[in-house]
Amino acid sequence: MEIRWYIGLAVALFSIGVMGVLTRRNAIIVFMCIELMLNAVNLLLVAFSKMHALSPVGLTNPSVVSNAQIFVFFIMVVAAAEVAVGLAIIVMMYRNTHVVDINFLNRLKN
Amino acid sequence: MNPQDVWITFPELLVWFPLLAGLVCFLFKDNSKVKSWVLLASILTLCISFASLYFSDDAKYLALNKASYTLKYMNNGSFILGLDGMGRLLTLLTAFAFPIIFVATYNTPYKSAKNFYGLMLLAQSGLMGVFTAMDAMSFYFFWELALIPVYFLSSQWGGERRIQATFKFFVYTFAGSLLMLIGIIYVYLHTININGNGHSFALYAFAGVRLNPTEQNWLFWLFFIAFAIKMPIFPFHTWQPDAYEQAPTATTMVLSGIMVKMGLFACLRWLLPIFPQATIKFDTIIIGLSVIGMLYASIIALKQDDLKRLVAYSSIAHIGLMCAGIFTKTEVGLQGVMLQMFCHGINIIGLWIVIELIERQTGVRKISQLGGVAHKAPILTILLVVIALANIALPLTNAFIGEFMLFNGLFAFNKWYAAAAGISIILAAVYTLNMIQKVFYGEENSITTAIKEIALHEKIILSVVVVLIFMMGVYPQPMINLTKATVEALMLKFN
Amino acid sequence: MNTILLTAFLGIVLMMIGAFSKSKTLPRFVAIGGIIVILIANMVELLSQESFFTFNVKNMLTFNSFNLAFIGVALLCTLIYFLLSGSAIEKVGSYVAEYFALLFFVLCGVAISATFNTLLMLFIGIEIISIPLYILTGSDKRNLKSNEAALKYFLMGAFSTGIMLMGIAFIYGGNDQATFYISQLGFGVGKMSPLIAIGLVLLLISMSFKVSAVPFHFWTPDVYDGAPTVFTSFMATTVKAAGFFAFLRLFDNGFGVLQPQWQKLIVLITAATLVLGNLTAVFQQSVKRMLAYSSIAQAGFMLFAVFALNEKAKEGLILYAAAYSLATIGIFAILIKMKDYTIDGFNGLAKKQPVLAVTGLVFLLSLTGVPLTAGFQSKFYMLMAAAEVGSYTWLIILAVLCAAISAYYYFKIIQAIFFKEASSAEGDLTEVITTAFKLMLIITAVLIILLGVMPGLLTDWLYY
Amino acid sequence: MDNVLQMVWLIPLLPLIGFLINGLGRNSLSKRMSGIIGSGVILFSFLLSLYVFFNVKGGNSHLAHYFNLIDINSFTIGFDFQIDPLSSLFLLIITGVGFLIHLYSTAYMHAEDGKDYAKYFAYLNLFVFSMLLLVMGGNYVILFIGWEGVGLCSYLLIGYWFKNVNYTNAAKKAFVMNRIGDLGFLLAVFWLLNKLGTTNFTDVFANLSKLSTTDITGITLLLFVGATGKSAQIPLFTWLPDAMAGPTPVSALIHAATMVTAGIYMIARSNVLYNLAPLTQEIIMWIGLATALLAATIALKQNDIKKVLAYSTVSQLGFMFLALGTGNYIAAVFHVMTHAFFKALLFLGSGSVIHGMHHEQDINNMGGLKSKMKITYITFFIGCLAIAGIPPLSGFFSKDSILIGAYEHNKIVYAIALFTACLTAFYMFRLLFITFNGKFRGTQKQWNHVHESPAAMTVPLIILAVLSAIAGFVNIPALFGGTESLTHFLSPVIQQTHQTTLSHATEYMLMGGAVVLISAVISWAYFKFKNYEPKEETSSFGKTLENKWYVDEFYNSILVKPLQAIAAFFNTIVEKKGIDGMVNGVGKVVNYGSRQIRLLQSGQIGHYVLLMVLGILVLLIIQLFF
Repeated sequence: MEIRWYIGLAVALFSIGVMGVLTRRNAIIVFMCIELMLNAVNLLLVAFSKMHALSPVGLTNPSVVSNAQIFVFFIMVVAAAEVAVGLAIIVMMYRNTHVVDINFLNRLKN
Repeated sequence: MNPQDVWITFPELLVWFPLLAGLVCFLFKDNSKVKSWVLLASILTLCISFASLYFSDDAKYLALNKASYTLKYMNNGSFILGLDGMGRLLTLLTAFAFPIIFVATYNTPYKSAKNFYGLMLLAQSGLMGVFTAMDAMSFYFFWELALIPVYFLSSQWGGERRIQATFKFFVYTFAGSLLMLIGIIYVYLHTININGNGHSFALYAFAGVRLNPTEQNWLFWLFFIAFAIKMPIFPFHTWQPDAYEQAPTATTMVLSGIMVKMGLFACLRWLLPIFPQATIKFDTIIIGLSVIGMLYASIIALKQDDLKRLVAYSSIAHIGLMCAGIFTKTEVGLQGVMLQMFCHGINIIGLWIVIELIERQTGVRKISQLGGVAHKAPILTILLVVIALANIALPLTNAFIGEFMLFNGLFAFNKWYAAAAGISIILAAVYTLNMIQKVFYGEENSITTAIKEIALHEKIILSVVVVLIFMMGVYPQPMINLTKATVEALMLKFN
Repeated sequence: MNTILLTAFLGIVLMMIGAFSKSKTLPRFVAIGGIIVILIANMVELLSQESFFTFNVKNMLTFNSFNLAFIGVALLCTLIYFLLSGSAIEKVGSYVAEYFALLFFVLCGVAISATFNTLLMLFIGIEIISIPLYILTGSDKRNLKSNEAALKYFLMGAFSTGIMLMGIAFIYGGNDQATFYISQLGFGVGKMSPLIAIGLVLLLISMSFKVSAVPFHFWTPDVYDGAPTVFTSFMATTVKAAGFFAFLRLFDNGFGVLQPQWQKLIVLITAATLVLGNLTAVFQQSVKRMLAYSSIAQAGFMLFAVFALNEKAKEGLILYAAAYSLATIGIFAILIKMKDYTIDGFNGLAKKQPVLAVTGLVFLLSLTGVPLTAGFQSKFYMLMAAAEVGSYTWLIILAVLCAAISAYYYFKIIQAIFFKEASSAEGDLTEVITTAFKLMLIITAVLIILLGVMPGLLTDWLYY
Repeated sequence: MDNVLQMVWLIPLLPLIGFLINGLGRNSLSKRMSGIIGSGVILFSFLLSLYVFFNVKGGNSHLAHYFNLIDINSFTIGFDFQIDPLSSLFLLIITGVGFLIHLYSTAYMHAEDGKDYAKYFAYLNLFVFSMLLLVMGGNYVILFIGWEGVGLCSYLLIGYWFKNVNYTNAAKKAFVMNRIGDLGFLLAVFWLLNKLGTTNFTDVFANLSKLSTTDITGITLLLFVGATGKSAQIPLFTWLPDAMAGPTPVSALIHAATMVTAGIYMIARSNVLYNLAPLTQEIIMWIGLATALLAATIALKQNDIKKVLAYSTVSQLGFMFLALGTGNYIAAVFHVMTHAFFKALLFLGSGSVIHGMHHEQDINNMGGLKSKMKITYITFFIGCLAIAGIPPLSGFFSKDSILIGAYEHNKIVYAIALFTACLTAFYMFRLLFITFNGKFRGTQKQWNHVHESPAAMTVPLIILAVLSAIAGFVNIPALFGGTESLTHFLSPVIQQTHQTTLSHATEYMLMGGAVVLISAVISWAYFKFKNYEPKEETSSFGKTLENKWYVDEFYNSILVKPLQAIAAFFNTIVEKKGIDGMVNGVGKVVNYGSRQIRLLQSGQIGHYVLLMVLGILVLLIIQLFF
């Protein structure tokens, strides 16, 4: 299958994530949408790595192919870290104001 | 006296000595001693300045009498101070002005006087720097640094609306000088260093820079706007009456006596040498502006009731004439400017002193509220009349010589401009005599009955001013000779 | 290398202290001591060009004098920050050691993002900077503003991370070297492929977000305003500088050859940042928030470095980072001591606290860019760098006009400090001021003036 | 020969010294002392002037260069004196008449207290100094220095009683109007400098060939503008009548004998220049004539004794300019001299009257004074005869030569001039009769006070009377077998364009006619006014004359009021609202923009992200499609 389909898919996922961030009001869902964006990236990276595996560079020196896949792992790790911090923040928020609706976050403005 | 065989040169002394003296002021404990200290310091500065007249052999445009530091870590590599004829003239003016100011305001009480006088001396140092700077970077440094102390003096010790008025003044000039900074950078990028490697901020490099017409045109305006705001000439002048009115009189003297000369000086020192073609291109516009400004300011002065505002507007008119004189690019015009910068400084400081004395005794500056001062203080009146007449350039006073030359240059540039500008002479007579009549003649009223004859040291200082006025009015030649070389060097740019 | 490892190590040490010691002040001294050691170590590395530790980093990090010089600046600023505001950190909450630990992790991230040579390291560095900052922002747990700031920062930060990763992915896919090494992307001067173009724009955007350039700055005012002031001071200075440094290095080493094709974007962003930052700052009543906007405004000037990408720009960025950070840290240190954060809170400070007033004056003048202060020199370098480019003169003129506007709001504080009368004669405006604190302020001010006269003291390190 | 003239610098120096002594020592000096010093110095310079006068006879002139006022590459202006017949003649007039008036003043000003007394003499000496500078100056700049100096002194002396607002107003008016003229003068000087690079009389007149006709016409016209200011010609004459606010001796010295003739001196001095500018001469002639007529008509209806004299002065000056206009310079100078005598005489006489009447100036309250003030009356009578031009008094000769010149130039001009001369006679004798004849119209109390003035005042009167009687003989026209010695005396410096070409018969005819006419007028005046009763003016024309043709009102409405209006407009609208408004406007815009733009920061993450995404899209579009 051609690379452009993967790109299309990844971009679609990414855009869905972005739309989610734009439209949803629940902090947790917004957060999940962001995760969706990250996963779109992961997908794309893997796709590209396969693509490069067939390119002259990849054929001569296969190690470059794995770079992207390693990168994906890093992303996952970092995402996990972010989840930890993020959820903590949301929980803290919830403790103080029993809502997780981001539209109520407007003490700081102007 | 080459810089090689002296450990310190006059330009350095002139800049650093007031700086140190000013910093010392802040260390004083009680405010009474500090007065005598600043007086002493300023007089010493005056002596240095006199010495610089005698002991420095040359008065060339690119002064040989030059102190050049090369600090490794300074971005512009070197830091050049020097004195040419014009520099000597203006440093002399600066050195003259401060003792006069200090004596005249000796009895004026300032709260936390040590800070006041300290800042005054810092301002002096900054001004000296502007007049001795021989490279663009240090010029820009001092150009700004002279402003800061004055800003503080005015905002701290000024009148009712001091904060707004002074801040307007600051932002206005600050914006102008930032534009000039861009100009400096662009010119710098076009310079070729004397020994061929890289660029240089030095004046000679700037004066020798090659720019194509279009560059000259817009760079010219970047510089000129900064200077025009500082002078100020119409229509950039609106900060000035407020600033003069609101500042404490001592500071007003510095502002109007010396600081406004920075703009004119800068035109002569930087603008004309760097952008000769552009100068020729735009002279008509600028002289037009100046002449309009002269008439406009003189007419407005007719309506002023506050003494300070009156003098402020008359000063705008005079500055307009000087600015016009610069852009005539005639020898007589340039000589006139150089001389007139000095004379105007002295005269207007004299006027401010009189106003200060009246205000201190009566607490009012409103012309309409005063009257009949002449009975109470005849000496003051006589001295004022002389100074006022010098201000309207009566013959045998210093201003006559200057304005005679300026108008001459203007006439050589264009008859009609000269004729139009001449009208301001008449108007000047009108508002000045009005002022004299309303304030000093007539019957005294409830306010002015309080006035007493001025103290001895005030008499003396005013007499000094008057004597200067007559000396330079009858025999100005020494001053003219001082700047001859500078003018000739400038003229080379134009033929 | 020294810095990365030592900061990480010290972070862990501090966590341990947090776990095993109840002392409130110990962490601070450890931190200060540690930072000094690290600073020395970094300087040694800079001078000797070799690290204490020798790992094969697979050329993923480069340690040249430029990068190390910047790390030095960052460490120096942090040191001064600790000395000035360290005590304030202890007042934020009960987990003092952890705060310091997190700050050290941030420093570690700074070091990585300053020396990265692959997009992977860039990503990791940025994240190591961001994640602790999310926590620090929210560290004032009972304060709703703090919470809100933390959540906003986190959500938007994560969002920008996503964008950055997308960009990286496209870059990876677009370059036929199939590499993340920015030095090996091997672009020709020709028109870039759509993939590269998209990736580049996305990276540009995510970096702009980190340095809070318009229109990706929206998080900045709220976060800076909501976060505990001490941490705002850190975020607004060292971290932001690090962001700029990464920005510069990425676009210089990575996309330098393509500059003509993306310069116009930078021009747009710069112009927008300058105008919006300065304009919005004018109306602010709270000094804290005003400084947030001023940091955006200053970012506008720093963007000139990315716009110009020449030697002057590099020197200028280092200098700007130092000048801006020092002044901002100083002014924040004073602000922390104030009881009232509004501008009127400063009224009559000169009478009550002359030292604070005068040093504050120096900081503000430096931020305004008045000669003889480092602020002027850095602005001067930036203008010089931009002028050397030759094109886009209007941008430079816009910049100086904005600088004039900036005088407007900085001088509001100066006026309040010096020319306004305090509302009540008795009653202090500030908390107790120790002599040590005053001394530190003076030292900072002197540093600023020193750099103002001899910027070479700093910039020459680049060519060591 | 020169070594005799080496000491000319003493002549102006002495009054200067007098000024300094009186000025600085005004508090310590006794009245007597300051009086002696004040008049003494003038006496000395008078003697010196006499000495000089006899040394320049035979037309040798002396150029003295002292130092350079301005010395630059483009031009040099020296502080030079030039002594030749013309200036020496003026020296005599100034110092001579000046001395008499100083002497007179010692008595006249005696009421003043010491300080002001000394101040008065200081000013007077300063005036003489400047006037001497004016006539001795070797180039136009020095001349101008004196020119403005005398203007200043007149300002100071008119405003001598500075408590009175009207007086100070008059002083201001005088100064400002002079300034208007001075501007013209200055421009002329600049013109010369730019064309010739020098202002020395000798060099200028030597290099006239370098000037184009337009140059010469322009320069001469501008110089004449200066003259109209200083010598009170149309349109700048209105200051002179007001200047009567000053003490009477001042009016006599400055506003009759010397200062106001500076214009004539200056033009006579530049006669070479003017001879090349026929157009200018024509203009000068007509303006002089118009002024003479206008002033004369006004004088007919004035009731202030000094005002009458003031207008007669203006009128006489008009005659002189008429002469200048007809190229009859010598006649003009001649008339300056005679006029100096008889007008000083008349003023001092009126001063004596005023002194006797205790500062009463309205002739309606006088009358029949001759019985009480013999000397004053007689001398005044002589003065009137002289000014009326009755032979053989001085006025006859000078005025006659002017009229002759006019006749040759243009018959109509002659007719008008003659008519004006008749008017002169009429109003002078009206004044005389109303004042001295008839019965006293003031209060009884005043009448008792009236007394003859002290010797210090009458002696100068007598001397001047004698002079104005005989001064005419210095230039008896040829047809009376005279030698025209003045003409010969001045001929080296003045190129008379006008040469008498008339047959003696016509001359006799003209003179005879003039004399007969004037005598008739006088006798008419006698019968009309010997028993004068003041009555309300009825005829509208009479009113117009009484109100000086409403000239002041006219100037007020076309110059002063509009200027004030413009000033107010500039001050309130243009300055505050316009320019300053613009400057502040920038600040306002910034503030407003700030207030609006900060609303972008809504606090809603949703908005933030939305705006960010929009930003992203915009940048992507720009990057990909532009």
